Amino acid sequence: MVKIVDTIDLNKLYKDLVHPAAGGLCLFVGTVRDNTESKEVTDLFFETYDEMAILEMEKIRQEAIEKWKLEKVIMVHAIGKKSVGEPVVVVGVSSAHRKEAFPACQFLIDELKKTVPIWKKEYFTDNSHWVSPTP
Amino acid sequence: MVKIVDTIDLNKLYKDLVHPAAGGLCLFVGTVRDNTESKEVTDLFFETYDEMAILEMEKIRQEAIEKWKLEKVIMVHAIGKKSVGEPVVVVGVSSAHRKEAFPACQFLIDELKKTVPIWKKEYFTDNSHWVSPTP
Amino acid sequence: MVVIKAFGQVKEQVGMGEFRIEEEMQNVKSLRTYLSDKYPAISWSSVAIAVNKQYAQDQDPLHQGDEIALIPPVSGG
Amino acid sequence: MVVIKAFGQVKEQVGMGEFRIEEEMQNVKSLRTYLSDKYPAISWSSVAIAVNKQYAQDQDPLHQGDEIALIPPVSGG
Repeated sequence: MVKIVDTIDLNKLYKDLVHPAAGGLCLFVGTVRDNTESKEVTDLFFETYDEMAILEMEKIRQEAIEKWKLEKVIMVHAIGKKSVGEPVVVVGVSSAHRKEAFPACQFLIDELKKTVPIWKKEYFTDNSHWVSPTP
Repeated sequence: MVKIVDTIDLNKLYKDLVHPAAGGLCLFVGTVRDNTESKEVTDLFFETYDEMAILEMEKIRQEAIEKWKLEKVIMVHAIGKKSVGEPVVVVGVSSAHRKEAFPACQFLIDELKKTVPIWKKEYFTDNSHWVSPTP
Repeated sequence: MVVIKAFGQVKEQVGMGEFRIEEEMQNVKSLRTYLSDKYPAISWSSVAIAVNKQYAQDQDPLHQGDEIALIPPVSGG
Repeated sequence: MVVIKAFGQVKEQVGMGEFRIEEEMQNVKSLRTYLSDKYPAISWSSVAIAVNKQYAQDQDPLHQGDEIALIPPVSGG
């Protein structure tokens, strides 16, 4: 399941991810940090190219399913304005054995940050800018 | 925070784990699997030596804090009867950068399974037994 | 005619989230040349171009009605 | 006198979750010998012993009122 949402509810996502054949699940939740390169961040704003973001997330999801033995894989990104401490992205996998879960989950978030057309604007106390990740 | 609980609520645990200086958090959730060595499992029952389990989890938590740069670390285990698909354990960390989060979270669950005095009884359709992990 | 969607920083720089180009464009490279001429202030080398929701290369052809997206460095997560 | 708590499989095998031993025990090893004699059916080599909520070694001394726990292989998570 891949989705763009307004708000993230972990208990709901748990239900999407749990599977009778899975002994465990690994989740990564990206949250809004209060600083970037020592500047104080007040809010973030996320914008996406929805339809393409879904397609790119689905590609990553399929790649993970090919690389590891997984039961379920979810990728959910929030859009709009988010404040410090709020969840903005959740990726997660369930698998029979936990050995697969950790690298698979890390792969999802690493790839999401590389290719999925989502953009983040950082708001500071005095100004704002679109984030351009340094490679 | 380390805790023995009756039921696990991920949205509550998120609040315990999130930190303004953390950009992300990694969670591992252990769930009840429907089979073990190809026998069908109907339920699990968890018993703990509460006070010692808390002490052992706190040791693991401190070790993780020494090994990685983490903001918060939680270990929560449920007790009592749990059915297929229910969460039984959650370990998680929050950190400024996600690179630390994955190995730290895996360390928590690996160590928990080695030393924390918690026991699992598996119920099958016809009988039950206490699980004795093969090393 | 192609439809162009712009996002993030590029959207702010061109001043709109969606516009059309009526001129015929042979391929992605011709589009890049057109955009560089029209918006010289944007550093196009860091902007990816998607055609019909797939990342595209310079030599990929463009067709009437294609949905083009101007994709500045992504920063999700 | 020491208080003994038993858990999991061992609790079922000794038939109770808590009991006392009135005999003086010098150390964990003496306790192991005592338990092996009293409950020969239990495979004591796989049972860890905790004294006052800490894993203990054979040579660790026991004192009046210590809280002992019999810890079969753990299987949490």
